[in-house]
Amino acid sequence: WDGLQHGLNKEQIARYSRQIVLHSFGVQAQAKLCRGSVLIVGAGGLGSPAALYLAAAGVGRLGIVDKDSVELSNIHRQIIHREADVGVHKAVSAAQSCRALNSSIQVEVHCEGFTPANAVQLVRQYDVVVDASDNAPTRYLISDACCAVGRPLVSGAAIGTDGQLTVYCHGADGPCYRCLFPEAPAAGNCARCVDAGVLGVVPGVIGTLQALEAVKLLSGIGEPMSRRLLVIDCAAGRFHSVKLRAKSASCVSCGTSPAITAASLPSYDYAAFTGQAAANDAAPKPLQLI
Amino acid sequence: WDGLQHGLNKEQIARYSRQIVLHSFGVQAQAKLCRGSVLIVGAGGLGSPAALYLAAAGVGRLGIVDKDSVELSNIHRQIIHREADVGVHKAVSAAQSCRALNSSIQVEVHCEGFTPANAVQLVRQYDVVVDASDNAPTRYLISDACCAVGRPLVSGAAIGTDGQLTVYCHGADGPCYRCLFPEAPAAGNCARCVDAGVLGVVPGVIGTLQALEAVKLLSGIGEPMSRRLLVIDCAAGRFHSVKLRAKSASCVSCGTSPAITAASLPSYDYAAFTGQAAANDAAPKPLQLI
Amino acid sequence: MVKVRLEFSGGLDLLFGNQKAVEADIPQQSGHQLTVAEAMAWARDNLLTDRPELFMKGSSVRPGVLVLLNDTDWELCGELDALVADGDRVTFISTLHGG
Amino acid sequence: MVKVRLEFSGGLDLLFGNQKAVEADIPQQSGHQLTVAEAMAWARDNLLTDRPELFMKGSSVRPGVLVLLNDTDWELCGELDALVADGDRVTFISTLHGG
Ligand SMILES: [Zn+2]
Ligand SMILES: [Zn+2]
Repeated sequence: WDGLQHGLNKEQIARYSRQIVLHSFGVQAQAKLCRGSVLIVGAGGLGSPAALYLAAAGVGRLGIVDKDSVELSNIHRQIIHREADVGVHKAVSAAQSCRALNSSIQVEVHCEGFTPANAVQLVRQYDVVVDASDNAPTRYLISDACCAVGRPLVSGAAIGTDGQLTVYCHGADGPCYRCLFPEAPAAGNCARCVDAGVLGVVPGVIGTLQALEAVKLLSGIGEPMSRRLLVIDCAAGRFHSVKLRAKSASCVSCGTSPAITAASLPSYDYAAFTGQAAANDAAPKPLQLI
Repeated sequence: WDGLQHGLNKEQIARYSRQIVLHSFGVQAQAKLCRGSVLIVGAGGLGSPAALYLAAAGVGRLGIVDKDSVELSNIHRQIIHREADVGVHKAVSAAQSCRALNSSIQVEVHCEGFTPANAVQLVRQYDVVVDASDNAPTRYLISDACCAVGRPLVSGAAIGTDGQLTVYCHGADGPCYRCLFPEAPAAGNCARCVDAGVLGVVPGVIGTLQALEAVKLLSGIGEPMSRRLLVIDCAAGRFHSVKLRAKSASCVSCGTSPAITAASLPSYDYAAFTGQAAANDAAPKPLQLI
Repeated sequence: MVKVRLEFSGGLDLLFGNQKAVEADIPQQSGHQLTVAEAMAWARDNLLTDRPELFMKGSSVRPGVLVLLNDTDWELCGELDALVADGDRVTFISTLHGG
Repeated sequence: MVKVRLEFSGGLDLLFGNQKAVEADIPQQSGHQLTVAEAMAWARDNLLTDRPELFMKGSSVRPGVLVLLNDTDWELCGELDALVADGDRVTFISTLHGG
């Protein structure tokens, strides 16, 4: 009965039937998802919907990276975790939710966080990378590792009521993060959700769109957001897509003679380059309201 | 310590601290969410993220309406349900996930579905209504009930790789569904997800945006999508917002002398008007792939 | 000839050979400006590849289709009689019911 | 005077009195067309309400800010020397890191 050589079993056909009957998607695209793998860096506000929708869609192997534990103040936006998971490692909690949604896929947890020491080796194991991190040094690190190993990168970010989405390191001319921002912003210019706040549903929108882009990249269906930046203003209800530069031949990461390679990346000093350590949303100061 | 008279307790302040520190949102907007209520009609592809994000955001009381049970073929897009919930009533399963996320809110289940007999009485109990249904007769019914009782309606829809979002029945000039579409489309023009298929993440994007609109309506923050229709093409990665007409004085539902009122609505024949019964995604024909 | 961009969304693209947008040169009667009604009829007669009843009903659009002129609901521009000039966009969006 | 729409996104609006867009009339030197560099300096001198170092560094934009001319990355239009005409939009977007 597998005359189309898609390699899906009967349970998979039943489970994904609503995507398979879709003419513009179909069984071959679903089979690519089921054979594909995605690394999600960060199991927070962006990673929550990204991981859930990729698990539900049937991506064969998901890797989830984090290093923090769930806190109550995360849950207003990090819907992959439940109250009962407070104190549990985020990657473990997220993996558990993905498996409960879809036991037929493989979910791998990486609890040590994403570091210069493990970045290249982690990225190498997956087809597509989702940047669901929350700080500038990690964003440069993820982009560099994707350049070094040659993986497309779905990048999302959110703060306040603003969100941004793009795909880096894709195709012949897609830029990387450093092509756009060769010089890191000063540490004082980098607002974090823990300080500036974020409306919970904003990373929800962006993270879900990150899952969409990963599905498009894996399945080969649709036009990925390469060389385009989607900018959303959730308060105004404005969605705006702008055209980005091509990759730069002189980029230290993805140019014709890159200084940052798989070999040199582990010794690159991201804290010095960005002037800040990889931060996280853990251990907030208690909020004082008079 | 409640000098700002927001009425939030210490646990709420800790839980929602990332929204409260956000200048453009703050403690008063959070307090409005915590005092507010939303009715979600449909615990499927749209209702899944809508319910999760509204529960996480701290909406004080959520009502979830459905009449079907979870099937395996739902889960590729209906991420509020888990494999273990197959066979469980969708409203019950969804409520369970919302409570696991946030035990401090009230979640009410309405298992009989949304019908002309119960529509007015259900809508009356909530501040905002989310149309997360999947068929034309139910969409007219929800809009009529919101007109009759005077509630803003967040309407979302998705099929294939297309999605649409708008807010009906809002403010002085916001139109209702009938203002835009006074005559129902022929039954043959209404594709359903079960037949035409849907990429799972597409209702994910729209449902998350429905939660955003409900948050904006309840909190009074931002500009709701009234008199605007957001059209998304997920394959192309296009987001487009268009300008809609004002409400019509001659509308049978929201006009100056409406024919459809709280009293007359229960006897209105929606099946005859739309030429179809309220369908659902249950009991699909087994998908045959040669 | 009037240069008009015709756009089809919400499944209507399936009726137009899977095209989501067509740059059209639509002939106009001399001395008259092109109307949305004429642009619509031209699209039906020249571009439609499938089942015209899913696009029009009589001389207007079928129920459940929203018509926009330059991203604005045609109800705000004069509906069938709205005038279409060079560079304008006419969009047809089928309302969706799925979820 | 050149009529330009200046847009601020990703938190930069906070530096411009919470305005996300300003319709500006920017004076130009006679015989010269306005450049993005001049529009940016004008915005800093006339609109900025707070901490100029969060907007510019030297005579260009600070690291981490993307500049667009009519929705296109300025790198594709000539960066600081790109010419700005009546009706153009210049957008400044701060890259976000949160999640
Ligand atoms: Zn590069
Ligand atoms: Zn009406």
